[in-house]
Amino acid sequence: MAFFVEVLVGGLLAGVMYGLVALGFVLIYKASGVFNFAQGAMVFLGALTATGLEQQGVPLWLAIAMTAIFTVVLAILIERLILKPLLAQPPISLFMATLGLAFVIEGLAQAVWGNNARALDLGIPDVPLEWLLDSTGVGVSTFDLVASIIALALIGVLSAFFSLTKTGRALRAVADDTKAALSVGIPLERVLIIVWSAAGLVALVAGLLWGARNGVQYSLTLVALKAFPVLIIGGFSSIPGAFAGGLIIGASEKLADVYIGPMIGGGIESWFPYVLALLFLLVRPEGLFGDRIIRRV
Amino acid sequence: MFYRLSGQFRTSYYEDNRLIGEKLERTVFIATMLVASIAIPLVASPYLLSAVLIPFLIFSLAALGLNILTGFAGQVSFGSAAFMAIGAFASFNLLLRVPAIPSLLAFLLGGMCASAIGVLFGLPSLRIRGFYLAASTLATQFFIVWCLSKVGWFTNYAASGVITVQHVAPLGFALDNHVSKYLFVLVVVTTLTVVASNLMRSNIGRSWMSIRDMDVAAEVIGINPLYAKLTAFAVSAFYCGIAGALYSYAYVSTVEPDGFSLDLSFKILFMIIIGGLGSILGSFIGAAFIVLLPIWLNVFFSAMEHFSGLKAPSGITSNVELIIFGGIIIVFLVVEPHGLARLWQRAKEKLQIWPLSH
Amino acid sequence: MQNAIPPLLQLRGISLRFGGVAALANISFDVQEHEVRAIIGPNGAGKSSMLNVINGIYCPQEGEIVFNGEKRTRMSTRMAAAAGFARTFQNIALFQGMTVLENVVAGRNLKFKASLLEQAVWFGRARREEAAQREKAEEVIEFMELERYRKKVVSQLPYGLQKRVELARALAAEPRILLLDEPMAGMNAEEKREMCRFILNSNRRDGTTIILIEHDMSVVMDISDRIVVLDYGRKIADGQPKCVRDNDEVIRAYLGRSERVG
Amino acid sequence: MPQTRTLRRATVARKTRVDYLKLDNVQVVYNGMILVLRGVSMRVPCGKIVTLLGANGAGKTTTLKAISNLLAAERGALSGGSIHFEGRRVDDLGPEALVRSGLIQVMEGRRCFPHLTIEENLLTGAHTRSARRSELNAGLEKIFHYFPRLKVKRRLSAGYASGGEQQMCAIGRALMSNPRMVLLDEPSMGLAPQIVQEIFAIVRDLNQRERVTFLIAEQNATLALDCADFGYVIENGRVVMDGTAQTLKDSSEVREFYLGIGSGERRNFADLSKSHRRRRPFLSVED
Amino acid sequence: DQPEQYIPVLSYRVGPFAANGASMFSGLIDYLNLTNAKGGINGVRITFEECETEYNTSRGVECYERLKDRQGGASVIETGSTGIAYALLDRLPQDKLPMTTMGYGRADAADGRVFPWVFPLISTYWSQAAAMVEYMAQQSGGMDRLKGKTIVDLYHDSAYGKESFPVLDHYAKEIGFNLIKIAIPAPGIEQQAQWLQIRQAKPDYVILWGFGVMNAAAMKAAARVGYPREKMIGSWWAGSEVDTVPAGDAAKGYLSMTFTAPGSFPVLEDIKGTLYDRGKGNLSGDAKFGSVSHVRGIVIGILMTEAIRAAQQKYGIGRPVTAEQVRWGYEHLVLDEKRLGEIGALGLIPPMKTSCADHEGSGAAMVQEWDGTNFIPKSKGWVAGDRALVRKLAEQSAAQYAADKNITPRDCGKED
Ligand SMILES: Nc1ncnc2c1ncn2[C@@H]1O[C@H](COP(=O)(O)OP(=O)(O)OP(=O)(O)O)[C@@H](O)[C@H]1O
Ligand SMILES: Nc1ncnc2c1ncn2[C@@H]1O[C@H](COP(=O)(O)OP(=O)(O)OP(=O)(O)O)[C@@H](O)[C@H]1O
Ligand SMILES: [Mg+2]
Ligand SMILES: [Mg+2]
Repeated sequence: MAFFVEVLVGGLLAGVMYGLVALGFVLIYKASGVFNFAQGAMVFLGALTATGLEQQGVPLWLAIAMTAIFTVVLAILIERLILKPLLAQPPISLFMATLGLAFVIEGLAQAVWGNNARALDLGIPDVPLEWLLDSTGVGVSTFDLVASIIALALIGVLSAFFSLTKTGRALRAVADDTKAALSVGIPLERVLIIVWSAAGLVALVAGLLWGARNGVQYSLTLVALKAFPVLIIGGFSSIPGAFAGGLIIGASEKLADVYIGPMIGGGIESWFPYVLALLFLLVRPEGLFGDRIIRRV
Repeated sequence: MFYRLSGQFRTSYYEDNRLIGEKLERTVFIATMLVASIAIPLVASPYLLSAVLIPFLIFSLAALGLNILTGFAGQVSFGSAAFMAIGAFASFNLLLRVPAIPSLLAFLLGGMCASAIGVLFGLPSLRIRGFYLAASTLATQFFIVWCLSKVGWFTNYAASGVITVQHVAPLGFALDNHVSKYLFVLVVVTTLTVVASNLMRSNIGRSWMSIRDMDVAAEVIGINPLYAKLTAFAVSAFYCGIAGALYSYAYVSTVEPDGFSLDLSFKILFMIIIGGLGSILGSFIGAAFIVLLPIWLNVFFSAMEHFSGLKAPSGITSNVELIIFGGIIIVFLVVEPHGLARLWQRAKEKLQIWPLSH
Repeated sequence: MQNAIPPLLQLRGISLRFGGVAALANISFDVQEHEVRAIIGPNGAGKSSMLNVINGIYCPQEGEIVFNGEKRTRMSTRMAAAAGFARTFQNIALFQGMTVLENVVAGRNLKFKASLLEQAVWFGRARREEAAQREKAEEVIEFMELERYRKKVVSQLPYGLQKRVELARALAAEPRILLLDEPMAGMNAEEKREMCRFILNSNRRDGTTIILIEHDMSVVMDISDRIVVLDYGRKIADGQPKCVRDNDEVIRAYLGRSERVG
Repeated sequence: MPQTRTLRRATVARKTRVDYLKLDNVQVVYNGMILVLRGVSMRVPCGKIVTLLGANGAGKTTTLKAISNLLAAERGALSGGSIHFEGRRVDDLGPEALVRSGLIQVMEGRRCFPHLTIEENLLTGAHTRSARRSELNAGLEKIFHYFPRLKVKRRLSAGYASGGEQQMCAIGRALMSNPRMVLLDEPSMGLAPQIVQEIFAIVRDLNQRERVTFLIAEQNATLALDCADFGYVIENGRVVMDGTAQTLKDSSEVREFYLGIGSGERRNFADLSKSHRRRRPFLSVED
Repeated sequence: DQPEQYIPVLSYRVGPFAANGASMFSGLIDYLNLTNAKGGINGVRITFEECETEYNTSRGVECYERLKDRQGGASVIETGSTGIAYALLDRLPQDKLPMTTMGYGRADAADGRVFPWVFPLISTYWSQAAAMVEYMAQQSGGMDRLKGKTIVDLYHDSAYGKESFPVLDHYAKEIGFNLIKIAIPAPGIEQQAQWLQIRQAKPDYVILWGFGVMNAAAMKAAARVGYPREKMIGSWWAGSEVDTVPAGDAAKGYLSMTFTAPGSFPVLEDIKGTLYDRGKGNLSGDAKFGSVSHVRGIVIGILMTEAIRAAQQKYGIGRPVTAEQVRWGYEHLVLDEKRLGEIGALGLIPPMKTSCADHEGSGAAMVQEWDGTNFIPKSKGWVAGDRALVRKLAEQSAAQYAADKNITPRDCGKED
């Protein structure tokens, strides 16, 4: 039983980290109905730039701040060079453009910073809290707590932003019908820059936390893979959904790996979350919290 | 100027339904086929045949398969590599376990296996749509690759799950050199391309497209979405399966399940998006783009270094190539978001009215 | 007189709710074969929903549908198609990526019999069928005067023409019952007249039964045989044009005093 | 500061009273190939209502989109001519800037945001206004006053609303921006007769009380001409006729093709005979 | 003009494994440049051309076909990628071109009778697994002491990850230790659950047969559950700076196998002095100089030049040799301590000797430890497992392959 709880808690904490990555996807999807293939590259770029600067002798906090500014600049460039010319085009074309963007970002990041694997130390210890381990036998580290708090804070702020502010409403309008959004005078340019900056900043946060976990290297782009099933379960367009989906995937994936995996040969983590997500979809085709799919004639 | 359609009248619907409508295009097509089947094998270097043209044709076929599903029937899938894997491993096992099975039949049955599994994994599409469906096809991709590598039987209990395919001679035509492999691939791909064009101009093709464009209306005019979607999955998986068999038997010959990774699936998807969704020609153009462009960039940069005598710091060139590749994708999409095939079509239309501008 | 022939389609006590909001409440009416039956009512009255119930897109919570003597609690979309229902939509539901011709031929898809394999090799039945159906489709295209646009992708056609293509697609199916949801919206008088001509031609020449939703009262009054009036889910009148026109409740709920009719 | 800006605008407007909105020889090409407008010139005086008539495919929608600069999103572009609004050249101004300067378009085919509720849809219309919550509420109330049906359905996702409800929502959304000039593309489409009357009453009302200028592309020519001061008729991408509403009403072509009155009386729609003259009555332009 | 010997370099400097690939192929190029700087191989200059494969099979095949016939024909191919190596397997006999797969690829290719063109030099995966067991036995005080112990094999769930199975299974059965295999599906960025399982099993050793980010993630997770890194032994592809640096402090004490010894050797000094100090080094950024991957690349280069040298010895000194002759060279490598000393690589790799039948040459490996900044040798010298066992397994497997593919094995007795 204790072991079960331990695995469960471990899964939930992993889920928080997945949710963090998924959040970046949700932002862009919510604002433009597009699946942003470059999100993984942005996670990589963010973490790499911050550590790269740090290794040049810049203090960590300053490095992070500089990276954040750089992220906004990048968002502006993306808007100018990609999104604006591709205004109101089919989502699949935009999806493809984000792929091109992913290549550019990956190439750029590695050309500038090289392809060394680096360690990133945020100064947050990642060993289980003694007292918690002793009293309950469950290993939760300060790092986990910080990650969870950051994730919750981001989710709270972004949800509020989307549902309460004028810009949030405008974003959803753009995703629904870009041309109509233009016609009512929504400043598409600014709105898109805001979203892509936000997605970039979320990617930076995810990159820093994941980078502190596993080091800063190319494989950070792969954490995006973990976001897929999370997105399906939570719904592509729901911010709290990203969090809930993360928890569900994290917990069930770990439990399945421990309890079902050995029976059928192991390594089921590769597909289990997807199959689980698929089952969820069969019941709710728009995910748990996603926008309802409106089909009306 | 020379590209004129005037003076070509069609006098029957048979004629108007022809595969390639315009006379000029027909001529061009026949010429291309002649060059591809006679001139190229005679003059092309082994490098061109075995490292460029064969993979290009095979990927075109896979892209065509995915285009049937995604471009024509509107069901985005990230699982095409898995169906290629099924085609490859099914053919391998058939040839291994069924005594004296003709290899062509084994390939065909391999494609059919992919088809059957495709139908199975296509079932969720009846309820799930769009990017949700796309993301859920990842389940197919990962599950199948996992299965193939976990169940020893599929790989004939090879220690590490790697299989080396048999030497085959379909219809007595031994696939033991570049030319024979190329010709075989060319014949298969051409045949299947013709079949795909036939499907597209028939009722089933229209059913697929109507499901893609407006599924409610399609149902209202009597199209069975179940049938339309599942046939699309079946045909698409069949094409991918055959492509997978060709990939292993006419191209790399030693394969492992992990070789048919998500990356490959994505690559095929990119081919059809950049080439043009819902365009047969687009599948080929897209495959050419994704397969050939990185090679050209690589060759170009090597030549640049060679001639200029400058040596860029190692690793930089590779990254620059990647950046340029991504940049070109974006530029082409900005010029024509519907893909290269549409760009080509527009160029053609411009030629038709040339020198007038409108 | 009408009692002698049983109606082709009967709707009995249809109720349809969306999460507590009643879009249709206990609606009953019938449709005789070969007649032009209009449904009118204010916006949001439930007219489109009614059509959706008739051809099976919505599933009513209560009531039954009797078609051709057969009773059922709901239609299925495909069964309806097979039984000869064709339809146009209020928000155009054409296949936007296909050409006009393909759209119209797709309207005839139930007439195709060739198997997948035959289609794949483009041989025998598939080839013959394609030409034969194409010929029929061309007749419709010619009739609807769409020849010039035959090979145009519909998404680039102006609104009015798209409406026309949609009607062509429906007519191509040689339907027994044609459900039309505001086929003449966005057209000028002359264009409406043409649409009326197409519709009535089909009605008189081929005996197609027509159920029509339309907000242009002059059109409705001119071409329909009987009219049902819905008002926010209720049926408030049912009868011949002149009776409906003078019905006080209809005037209050829908027409408005100043509407000049005829 | 905002005050001075309005003041300046007002003076500009007064100066250019005659040509509040001015199109000169506007040409539009789609996809770099399809020439749709072949030189459209028109003038909309300040505070007037102008209607735009034309058969299906004549280019009404394209004209309106050219004005509000929404062509780019459909791969269309102005290939010639110029557009002035309030004396300023606006053909390179973004749609957002236009809305800010008071010109808004109601697009053809409803185009509500399906996942937003009716109320949220209306609020997006006020995006360019920096209005306080209470002002917004007042704006909403005004729209609900115009269209009581929307108030009932305010919490419904627009995607589920009926066609007519969506149309009201689209019009209401545009009005939420407090425009000084509105381009209406087929406002009556899909609306019940009573509401159509209502719409034109609103147009007249706004025009008279708030001096809002209107350019209306409308197929219900009877109502449109009743309400308008001037009218333009376009065919095949060219203006083929213009004049005061009364002149147009009196023209036999307009009577026949747009008002449906043949040889002096309204023709019955059940009359199956083809009209003796086919479409494109004014000019026989090449196809 | 100086005679030239051409070697195509199929490298990957972008993509998922760029961090490894970039240093490794720079190492190779550095050594080739060093050789040239010293006048080539008996006066024969080495020319080379690089082609980017992105570790992608299809592109690797293209590079191979593009480069193999250039400049008078390739001498030897080394791809650094299992997938590409497999894809080339069938092409080599036709092109009569030898391929080295140093430390990866098919273990049974060590049987040169069935795989005449493939050289899994120094040590194969199977030798590695055997050496691992041998090392654990040494630490425990004898093979029999392993009996009853628990060993976890945490492996990358791919063909690569399963390479160790035949050998480990064999030992587990023979010695009687408890082998628990736990798969980590790629990419393996999250291993919390697996490490909880490991902690529960209380293994005496954890074998980390990992790849890519999975390795750093494993060390981090081990730290979180408190499993001592000193008891983790990685495979050699889980044993370079790329794997340990990202894990930060968590990597301290971690052990891994290697077929190139860590530390400083004359040949490295030579490269530094001749190339890097003059700005001619191939690495971008000197930080990676002497890193594990870099050194492995250098070793590839050493073996290439030695094979060519051997071939010249037989077929004509100071003249370029054909690929077939290079193969002969690879089959007659004698890198004893004397020769290694001459190259400046004494102790860098185990002494080795190849033959027609034995394409591996050594089969020994070393255990190294990460001290937080550097790898340092841990085992006393080179460790080799049960060579006879590994050879037997390889021969069995190769025979099976020969049967499947209708290959008649060469008769090595008849060749010189
Ligand atoms: N995106 C587009 N691409 C190509 N051609 C287009 C496009 N949009 C419109 N057209 C063409 O432009 C012409 C004018 O269309 P427009 O929509 O302006 O007509 P309209 O007068 O508004 O007609 P309706 O009354 O039917 O709405 C039509 O012939 C149409 O085919
Ligand atoms: N799927 C649905 N979910 C929720 N409400 C719906 C749905 N479909 C229709 N409604 C509601 O039912 C009512 C009737 O809609 P319907 O489309 O039938 O109206 P209508 O009579 O066709 O109106 P119009 O003339 O404006 O087209 C509307 O108020 C609409 O909001
Ligand atoms: Mg309706
Ligand atoms: Mg229009």
